[in-house]
Amino acid sequence: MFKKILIANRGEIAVRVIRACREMGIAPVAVYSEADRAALHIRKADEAYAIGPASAAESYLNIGKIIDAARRSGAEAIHPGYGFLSENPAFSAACTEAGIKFIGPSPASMRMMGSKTSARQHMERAGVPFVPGTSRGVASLREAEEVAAGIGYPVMLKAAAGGGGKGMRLVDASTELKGALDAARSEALRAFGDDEVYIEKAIANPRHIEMQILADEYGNTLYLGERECSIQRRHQKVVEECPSPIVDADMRRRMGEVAVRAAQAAAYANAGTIEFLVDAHKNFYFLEMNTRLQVEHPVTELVTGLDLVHWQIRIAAGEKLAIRQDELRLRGHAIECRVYAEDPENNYFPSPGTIASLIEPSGPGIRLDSGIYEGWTVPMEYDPLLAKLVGYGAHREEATARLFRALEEYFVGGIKTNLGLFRRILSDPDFIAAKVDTAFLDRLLKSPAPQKPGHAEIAAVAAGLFAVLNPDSSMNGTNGTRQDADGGRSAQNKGAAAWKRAARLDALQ
Amino acid sequence: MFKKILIANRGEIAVRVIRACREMGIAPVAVYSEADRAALHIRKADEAYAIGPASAAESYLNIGKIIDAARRSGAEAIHPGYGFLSENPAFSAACTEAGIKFIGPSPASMRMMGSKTSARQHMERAGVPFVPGTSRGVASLREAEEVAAGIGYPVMLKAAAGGGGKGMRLVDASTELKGALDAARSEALRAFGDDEVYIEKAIANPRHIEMQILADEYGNTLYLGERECSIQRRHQKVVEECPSPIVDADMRRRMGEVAVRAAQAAAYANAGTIEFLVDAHKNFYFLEMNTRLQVEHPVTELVTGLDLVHWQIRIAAGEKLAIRQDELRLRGHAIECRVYAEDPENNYFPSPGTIASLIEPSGPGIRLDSGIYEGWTVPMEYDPLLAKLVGYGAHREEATARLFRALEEYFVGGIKTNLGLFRRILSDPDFIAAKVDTAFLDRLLKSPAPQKPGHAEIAAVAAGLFAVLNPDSSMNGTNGTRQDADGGRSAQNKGAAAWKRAARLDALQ
Amino acid sequence: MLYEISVDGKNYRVEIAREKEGRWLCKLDGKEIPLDAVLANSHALSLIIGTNSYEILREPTGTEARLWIQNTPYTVELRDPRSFRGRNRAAKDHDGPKKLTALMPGKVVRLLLSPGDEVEAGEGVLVLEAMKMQNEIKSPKKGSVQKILVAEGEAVKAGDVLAIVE
Amino acid sequence: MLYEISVDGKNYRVEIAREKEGRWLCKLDGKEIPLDAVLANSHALSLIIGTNSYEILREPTGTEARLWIQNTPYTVELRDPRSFRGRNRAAKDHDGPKKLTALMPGKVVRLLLSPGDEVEAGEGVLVLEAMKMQNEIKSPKKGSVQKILVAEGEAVKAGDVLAIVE
Repeated sequence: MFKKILIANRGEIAVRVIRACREMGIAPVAVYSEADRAALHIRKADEAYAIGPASAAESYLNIGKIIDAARRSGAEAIHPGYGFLSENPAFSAACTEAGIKFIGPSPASMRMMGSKTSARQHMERAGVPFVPGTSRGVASLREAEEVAAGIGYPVMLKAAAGGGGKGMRLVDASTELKGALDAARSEALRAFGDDEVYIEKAIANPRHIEMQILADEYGNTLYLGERECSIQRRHQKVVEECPSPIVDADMRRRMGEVAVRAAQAAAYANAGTIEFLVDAHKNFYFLEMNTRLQVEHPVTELVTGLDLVHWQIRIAAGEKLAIRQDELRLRGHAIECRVYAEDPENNYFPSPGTIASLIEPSGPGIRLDSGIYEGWTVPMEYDPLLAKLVGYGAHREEATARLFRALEEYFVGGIKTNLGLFRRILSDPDFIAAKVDTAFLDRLLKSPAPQKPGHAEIAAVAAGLFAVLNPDSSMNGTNGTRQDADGGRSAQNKGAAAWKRAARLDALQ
Repeated sequence: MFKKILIANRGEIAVRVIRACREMGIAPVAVYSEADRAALHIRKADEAYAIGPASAAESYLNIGKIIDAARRSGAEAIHPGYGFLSENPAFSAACTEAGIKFIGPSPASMRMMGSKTSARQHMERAGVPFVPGTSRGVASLREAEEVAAGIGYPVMLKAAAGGGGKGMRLVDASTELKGALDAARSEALRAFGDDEVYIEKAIANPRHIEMQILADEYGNTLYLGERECSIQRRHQKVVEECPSPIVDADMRRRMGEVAVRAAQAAAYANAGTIEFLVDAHKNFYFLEMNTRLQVEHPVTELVTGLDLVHWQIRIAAGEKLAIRQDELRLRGHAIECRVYAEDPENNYFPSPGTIASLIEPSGPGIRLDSGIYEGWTVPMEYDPLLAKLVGYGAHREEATARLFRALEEYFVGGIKTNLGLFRRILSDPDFIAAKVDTAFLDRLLKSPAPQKPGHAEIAAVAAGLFAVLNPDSSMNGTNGTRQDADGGRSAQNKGAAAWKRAARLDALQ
Repeated sequence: MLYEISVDGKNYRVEIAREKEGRWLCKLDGKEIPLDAVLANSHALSLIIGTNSYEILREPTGTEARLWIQNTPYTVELRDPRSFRGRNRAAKDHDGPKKLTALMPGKVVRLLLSPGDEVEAGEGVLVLEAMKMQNEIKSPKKGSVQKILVAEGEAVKAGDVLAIVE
Repeated sequence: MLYEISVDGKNYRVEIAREKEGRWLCKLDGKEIPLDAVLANSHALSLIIGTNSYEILREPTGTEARLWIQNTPYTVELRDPRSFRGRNRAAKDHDGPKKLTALMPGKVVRLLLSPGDEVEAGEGVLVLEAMKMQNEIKSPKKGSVQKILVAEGEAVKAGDVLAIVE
């Protein structure tokens, strides 16, 4: 087993991996950019290496600096977390070249799954189902008409070189096809210099369900059950659960076997995830493979009882999987909320700043993977994910109840978060009935939570009592903050001064 | 289901039950003594009733006041927690009389199990194994010699009316029997006015293993697996785990079936625990039944996946058990530490006071059931249990590793706790090898944790940096505390002033 | 002690007097409220009104505080009752020109409206990119765009005024 | 800035000067220590010495502070270096009579020694009951019992002197 591992990441996932290292008796090494000097992952690590300025391109994405830190520290392996360099085959290759074990799949597996067309070719050969349609561009309008008639409307036109919605058109009926094809082609040409457009069946309000796999370096591959990830904002998951409310044992086995075939076709080792689109008839179609640990891995850990990060490290150290597929048992239900520093009522606008007060939930069935602390200033340079709150229970109802209870206990003061949105999601009848798809969140009303009658009066009285009982306390809950000035601080102090002044003036009466 | 429940308790267990109420959509009602006005369970409840002075006899043990609060609040049921009135049949009866459902067994079951002799008679009839010996006093030395020879030395002489170690003698050989019998008799006569002495087989360094049962009000009784509770100080458990490292499936079934027979013989309903002594040959003997929820119930919850408090409430509301014995699966391993405000290096002297700073652990496999918060003053009037930290993992090694990692993260500043003792226990080779019995803790060396070379120098530098970076902050980490003065506060402020003065003088240089 | 306190823009007069140890006599707009208050720590107040228990959490934000009761925020301002400046200023806030400021450093990627355009409350005026996300900066009121102070592609600092709506 | 700092009774001279933003030049007994320090909040200091990372937690306790490094406590006292009073007083503490005080209210249940008895360091002098537990009050030093100031059955308050050992 490794004696020292460098974690090439930050935030909650760096803390998560550091915890796994501690549990396995491995010394964890942190890296940090200038914006992260006060971050929690540094406090928790044995060693910490500065790797450059705030900009990720010059720090967390800089392969040379990270390899250099690993060499200097003597780390035998690197855990990439998710995001940043985790799916970069050049990084994985650079690790190998430097004689450092990359905790993840080989560069070849990564490359195969990283390219859309290469992945589709390999996956089709392995018998993995795709959304019906053409796998390369249609040559003419007549060919397009034939294909669309064959798979049935509505269909989706997509640019072969595409991405980001450019060159995409939804076509509801044959009469619309010509215009849409012309428009998609010209948009694709302008955007990518290539007017190749292919056709896929359009899936309305699909569910997004993914299958976790775990493979050792000896060809043994397990599927660990699915995750339902349909609740998204801006194509980013915010609530995930395991198991999916619509997947039964038979469907799980079929999806799992497809996922194992896909992984084996890519000679895949370590943890990975096959994402599927699922239509209203529970047909599932390969979407892509994520060749890394997922943000939402905790829900699978709670339901399978396995620690995926421990297993990632063990597999990288050359261990064989100690469990067989038929020994694996799913038990209970887990739901995760991704807590972001953002304002859901203002189009999810990011909300960095100082966490002036923090109350974290705990108790039965609650797991919190957090990367923050009271007094810390959330930097504006990175993804605003603060923490992941997970509720576990014997069944979906109990998991939801425990998670909701924990959301009521959770308080992050000083910055905006999406905690209130989660409380709304979890009490929404559609969520409770498990009627979720990728359009759920857009349907959820955006109106603020209703205030209770009489509570404004209580707030007035409470404000007076705060002033009387604690007139000298700063409005800012923490005494110490980072050395560098931050935008909100002086304003806060002004506010505090105003409160104190008013309280003192009154005391003179 | 009930709409409102009163929790007749305080501290972490009141918070635990309030959380269960929230999860079930039940309004929780708190009660509090004058010493507990600022306690966490009040902040978390919907309603709170003052029930008198700090002395438990005048508040938490006062049946009339609690029934009165329940009546005024309109609560339909009372959860007693553990301790206080939880095993008091008069309280259970008073609830029934007031038309309020007591969440626990009937007064009759409680009484039957509350008396040593009555319990033994009923249990013997139900075929429950006891430590070999006589169940009533020996008439003569000759009878004593025959009995002792029959069961084999060493034997224990015990006063029939006894308790608290009085009238007890350990006899290693027949030559010592006469002197010991005379001494035990005269001590029993002096202590209890009754010289009846009986003989039991002496069990050297026994293990303390208990079986959780759950019974509905229709006679359905389940056993939910055992807990190993052998690590004790002053006959009080401090570390508990599930399953026991020495219990295999067959032994678990046999112990479980005995526990179910015992519960059914007492017509027992709701959650209960049968305690056993286990000797070196894994023979187990009935010790007593606890007719309430145990402090250590979380380890059973983590391994069975069931929420015992939810089930207590459901059973009291008339629900039937929804699971059968053969559907129940134990998975993984859980270990609990009872975090006390006490000083293990000073004979476990209680250490009440203000919690000046608090860092609570979380992350994978960690459950924290806590009743404290930063800024709260632990009152000196009650049991100094602050919180329960539980580690869960796929197996004992993983549970231990996660728990140890969490213990390293846990920090309670301002008062003494036994957190350091737990870090020592969990890294002790005997604990790791699961060689624990009730004498384990006494064997564990009491020397303080060794300091690392060079760390005193780091502390010196850090002290200077604290003074430079934060000269104006109070030594006390929280700005607000309760209005009433407490002993430690002025001393703390003096300390803060001294630091500030020194820092300022230096700044003038 | 007497306070004038606004909660989400509505004004209250709160009078608080020490009754006896740990007990406070409290009047809201002249009406007595029977309560028992304990400051748990600098962020949290435990309030028992009658027998109802409330946990009130305080969050500092700019020149006001936000108080949270049962997961619902209330914006609270404490004013010196001997001056009406505060109240007048607050009243004025709803009329007159409104500045749209950048809440964090970023880059202006698109202007959606031009000076003189009419604008609805909540309608986007321009798009700012920050933390790798594009965000519409919306008008807080119905009116017209008076000024746009930035150009597409321009980098802005936190606090910079981007546009004025009147 | 110059500090005289005692850690578990041992004295150090610590010199700290601001080097540049966020960086401090630090000397321990004249020897330079290359470090990078950030105050995370009032209780926690993040220290990187070379490339080793330390989290230092501060706990206020009486007139000193306890600093925790990797779960091990260090008792730290900051002194004014221009006065030797502090140091002399500390040195004196180890000699002379020692008072045994009650750490919390309780009841004296048993006297284990009488005035004039010899006593070992760590030996119990009397038994106090508090929080329903009996606790031996032990002598902090080897010597003899000079005075017992309480009687069996007597109730005591926190801070009361129970006995003196010299």
